[in-house]
Amino acid sequence: MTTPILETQALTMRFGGLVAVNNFSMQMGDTDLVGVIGPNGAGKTTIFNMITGIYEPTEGDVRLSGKSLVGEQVALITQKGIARTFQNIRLFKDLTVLDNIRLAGHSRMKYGLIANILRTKKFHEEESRLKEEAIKLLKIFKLENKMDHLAKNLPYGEQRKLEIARALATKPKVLLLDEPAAGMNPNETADLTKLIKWVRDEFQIAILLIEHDMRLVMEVCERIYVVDHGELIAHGNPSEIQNNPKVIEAYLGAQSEEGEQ
Amino acid sequence: MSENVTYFFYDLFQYLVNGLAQGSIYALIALGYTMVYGIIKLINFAHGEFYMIGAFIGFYCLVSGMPLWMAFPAAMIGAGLVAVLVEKIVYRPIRHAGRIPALITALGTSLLFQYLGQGVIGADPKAFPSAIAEKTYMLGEVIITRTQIIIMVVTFALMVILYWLVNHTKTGKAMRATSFNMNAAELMGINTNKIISFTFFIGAALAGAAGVLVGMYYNTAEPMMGLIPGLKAFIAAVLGGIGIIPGAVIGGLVLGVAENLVVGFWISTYRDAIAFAILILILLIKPAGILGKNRKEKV
Amino acid sequence: MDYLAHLTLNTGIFIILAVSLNLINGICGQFSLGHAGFWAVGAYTGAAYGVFLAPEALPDFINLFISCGIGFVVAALSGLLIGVPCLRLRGDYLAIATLGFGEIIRILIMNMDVVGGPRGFTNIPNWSNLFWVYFWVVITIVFCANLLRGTHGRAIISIREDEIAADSMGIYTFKYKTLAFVIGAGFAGLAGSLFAHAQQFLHPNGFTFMWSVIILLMIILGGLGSITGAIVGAVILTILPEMLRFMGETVSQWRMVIYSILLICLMLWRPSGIFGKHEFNILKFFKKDEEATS
Amino acid sequence: MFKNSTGKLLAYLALPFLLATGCVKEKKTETQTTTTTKAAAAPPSDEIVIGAVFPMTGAIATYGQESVNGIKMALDKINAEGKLTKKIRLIVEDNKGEPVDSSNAVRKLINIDNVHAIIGSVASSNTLAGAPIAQENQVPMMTPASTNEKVTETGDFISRTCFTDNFQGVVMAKFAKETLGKSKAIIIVDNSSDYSKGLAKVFSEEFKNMGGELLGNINEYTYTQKDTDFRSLLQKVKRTNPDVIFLPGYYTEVGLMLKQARQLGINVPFLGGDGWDSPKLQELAGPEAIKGNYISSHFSADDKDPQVQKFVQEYETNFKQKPGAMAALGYDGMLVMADALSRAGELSRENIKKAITATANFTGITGNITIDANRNAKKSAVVLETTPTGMVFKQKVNP
Repeated sequence: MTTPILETQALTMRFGGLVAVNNFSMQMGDTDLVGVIGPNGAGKTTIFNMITGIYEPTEGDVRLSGKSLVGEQVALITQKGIARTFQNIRLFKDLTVLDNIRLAGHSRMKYGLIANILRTKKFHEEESRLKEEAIKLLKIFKLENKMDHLAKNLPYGEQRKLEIARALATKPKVLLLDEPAAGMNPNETADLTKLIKWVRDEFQIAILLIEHDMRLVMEVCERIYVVDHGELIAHGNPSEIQNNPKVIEAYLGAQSEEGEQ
Repeated sequence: MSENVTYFFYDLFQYLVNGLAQGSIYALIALGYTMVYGIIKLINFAHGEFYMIGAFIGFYCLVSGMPLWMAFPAAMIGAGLVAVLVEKIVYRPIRHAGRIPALITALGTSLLFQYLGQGVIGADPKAFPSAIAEKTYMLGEVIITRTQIIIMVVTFALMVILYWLVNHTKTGKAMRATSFNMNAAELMGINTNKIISFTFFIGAALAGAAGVLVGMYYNTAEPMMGLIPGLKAFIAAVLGGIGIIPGAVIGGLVLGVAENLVVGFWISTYRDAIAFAILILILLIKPAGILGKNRKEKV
Repeated sequence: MDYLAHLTLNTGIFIILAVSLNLINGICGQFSLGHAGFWAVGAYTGAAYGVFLAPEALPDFINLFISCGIGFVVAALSGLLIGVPCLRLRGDYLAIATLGFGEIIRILIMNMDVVGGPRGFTNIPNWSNLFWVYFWVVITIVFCANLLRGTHGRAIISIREDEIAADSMGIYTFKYKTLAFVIGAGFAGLAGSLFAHAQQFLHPNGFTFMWSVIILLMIILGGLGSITGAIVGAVILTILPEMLRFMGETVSQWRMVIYSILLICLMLWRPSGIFGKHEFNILKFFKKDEEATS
Repeated sequence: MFKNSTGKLLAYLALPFLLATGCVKEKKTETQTTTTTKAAAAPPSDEIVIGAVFPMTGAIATYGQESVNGIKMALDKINAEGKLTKKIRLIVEDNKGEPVDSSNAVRKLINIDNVHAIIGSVASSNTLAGAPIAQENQVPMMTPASTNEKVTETGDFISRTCFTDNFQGVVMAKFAKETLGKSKAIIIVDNSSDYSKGLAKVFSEEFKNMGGELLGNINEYTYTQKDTDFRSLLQKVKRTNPDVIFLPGYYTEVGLMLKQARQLGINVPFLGGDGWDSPKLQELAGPEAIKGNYISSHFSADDKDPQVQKFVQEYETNFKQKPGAMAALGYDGMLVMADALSRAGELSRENIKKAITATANFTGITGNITIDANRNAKKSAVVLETTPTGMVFKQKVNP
């Protein structure tokens, strides 16, 4: 196996006495589509926050193509190639759809503050390049006609698409999706399933997905990690996971033991 | 050599006595800040003015011949009622709008009381009638005046009552519940609006008490008197751990003593600057204050 | 300089102060209550250059230029010195910390006898005139307007919108918060030295926390986050008190009461101020035009 | 370098402003060619307009209100006597005790009301803010109460009818050394007031010249305006056990400090300047603490001189409280101004200025006033003793 694009080793997070995540290890290839599932409070979002640098792990390591990310600033981790969406959509509500996308491209802009003020030739070149890229991306997501709308005025489904588009605008190597299907009705979820697969193929990037919607996970993910009370309890492809006793027990509670008595 | 050493200790005790007296007053005002912040996360800029209003109610009661034991509660209740009114009319409608609009409204209310006071009562300092005969007691070389003792005793008594009220009564339990989680408290059937006005009432009553005590201690009152002590009391509340009731007391006493030591052993010109420096240091090093725990912001 | 010209000049100085505070509070969303502190730093350093260092040979407007430059740089540095520690704080804590620093600056100046301390700083050369004040007013406005329509400006705005999301989009939010704070402080310093050379006399009590609140009121009245709002707010709240002066003694006595009522009513009924977040259509008309060309 | 978009924006925004400043600039440059000072529009000829700039609100509001009471009483007397051909119209502007408002008020009085002359203000820092503007517009400005040296150094149009800190400081230093026979003095300074610092400096130099010993340096024992707790400061002072304490502050803080000092067992006499002189002092300090202290001031309410007693009665009937020094100074200031107006002949500002400077031994209730070459008043001061019932006349000291 070549060096994985994203890898965590014995990742652990303690808040005071509470162990939120204990010894979580996983690997992802360049274009893998992997899911992380588990009951509420299992520590999934904490894992996400450790990978993206919002929390610094108490122990263990996070590596992007072999290089450790622990202790780096969130912004630098994003620039290195890990983009994310949020469970409760965090768009720049009062800014236009176009500005939301343009902001994601900020770190790659090549003109300084003075050029920004004096609006030099370099400024205009860079701005028009950024704008074209943004419009191209919006076309792909069929949002280009809503370019000047404020983000908060978009319908829920389109806001979710915009958030994914914005994450992609940072040109990531790995895209982290935090419960993208939350609050979606069945056919919206169906569109989302197609969209996620299509994004992985179109942009040739790895996608790590946290999700509760089993149909989406089983349909989309090639490999799945199952986490319960901060511990990794199972790992494998969708069919293995579906009939793994530990997974069922974690999800359905102690029913299977009663069954045995 | 020994003579300087004894002088040093006498001075030190004298500064401690002065510091504890001044600190008690800061603590009484700081309690109001901490309780209000604990409940609705609002830095009540106008709290210093409730202290001023309490002082003037006490002043006018004493001038009209009312004895101290009547003027004192009158000032507390009066300041408390003003606070309830302010909360109902000004703070309640703005509460949902977030912390900055609430802070700005509090700022506006504070200015309103200061300049209204100056317009109505007049800017010149009023001489507070000395309600009780002043007597000084000697502890070796250290001098303690009767007012200082009264301040410390009354402050201690009020804190004991407050501690009992918050921890051993039904309303106290409701107050603590509301400060932990307002929505959950509402679900449990607690009328949070009533609790919030009650908290404002208690906070302002304590500040009113501080106002009368200051009137007796420094025998002066003027409409702008609330500004600096108000800020200092806020520093004390943050020093002790904003939102934590015993923290306000500790913060107040520590700040009072620190100020007097600075004046005593160093030059007094930088006394206020040092108080602000303490505030900024706490905010940076241990924002939760002496008693508080640092809480990570949840994403 | 007669009364009306002086009033117009003062209005210009307060426009610079309001626009620069708007950059910090309105656009970057970092709530500062210490703006008068930077105004004081700029005023006193500019005046100190004017009184002690300025070579007679240089014509007035060059000396004024240098004085404004010094005022800008020193205030910007103090903005950096104060900003870096304070900008880790949030919302109301940041407000109180900046208030604390504003007071510390005033107390330090009060104790500096070389600049007159409590007696005030007298006979500062009278270099400011209407032309130069409004020259800097235009520069400040154009600076902020252009800044906002570029990537660095958008980065500053994103902090106000959602700091965590901005971080996750690869924007160094701390760097841009400090940048906005330093630029805001710098322009306040510039306004300070213009003020010093117009007023010819400075006193520490002229830069109290009250003046930070008044500048804050200007941008709230105009609309937090709108440059045009800051300009309109500054014009109204500089001319209004002088008009009150004509309404006889008693009315001007109640000036501050009127201000505080205005502040409360604004917050209760019109928190977004006159212009809310958007700009006067001159800029919008201009923006549409620009979209079409590039 | 500017793409068309910026050029357009610049034009859009710059145009209105440059136009506005453009026209004003013409007016400015032509005036700039004359000397930097230029006369404002000439005052009206049909009546005499006098501007008054005093702190009617703010920290030292009582001083402002007292001064204006004195001025208005003097005005009634002048108009009643009818010595002047025309009526005097007084315009009072409140500077709120703030330097910035003082300069705005002076500018407004000159350009809008184009007054003949200005009286005011009280605190030296406020007068210093307004004086350059009066000087620049060549409008005579007379302060009845600012004692700081620098005030009249601003220019030839600025004058005063009270003694200066130098004189007051010397009076008290002499009094402490010779009359009271004290030798170990300490000075407590209000470091947020130039009046206090000015007096402290003069007192310390004079006291040392006369062989007295000054304990600690000048700004070692300081406090700021609005302070209320001085116990720790006084404890430090007590430790140096001086035999006299010079406290040149305003009555608001002095009253509290006297009381707290007596409580701490400091029974040494305190000396002060005219900043103590207010009926409020007795109330704040309380009867025991007030005894046995001395101040220099302009005027003593119980001075036996019939003119003074008439003023005191008249003031008490009008304002229901005994007049302090500020009332007396306002009263005398207005009378000196009226006297100058009657001597000025044709009422141009230049003549009024000359007439003021030519004032010689004018007998006012605060003593006999002569304005010297650099427009300070050579006046006698009175030394008063503070007692529970008020200020008692101790001794008169001539310049």
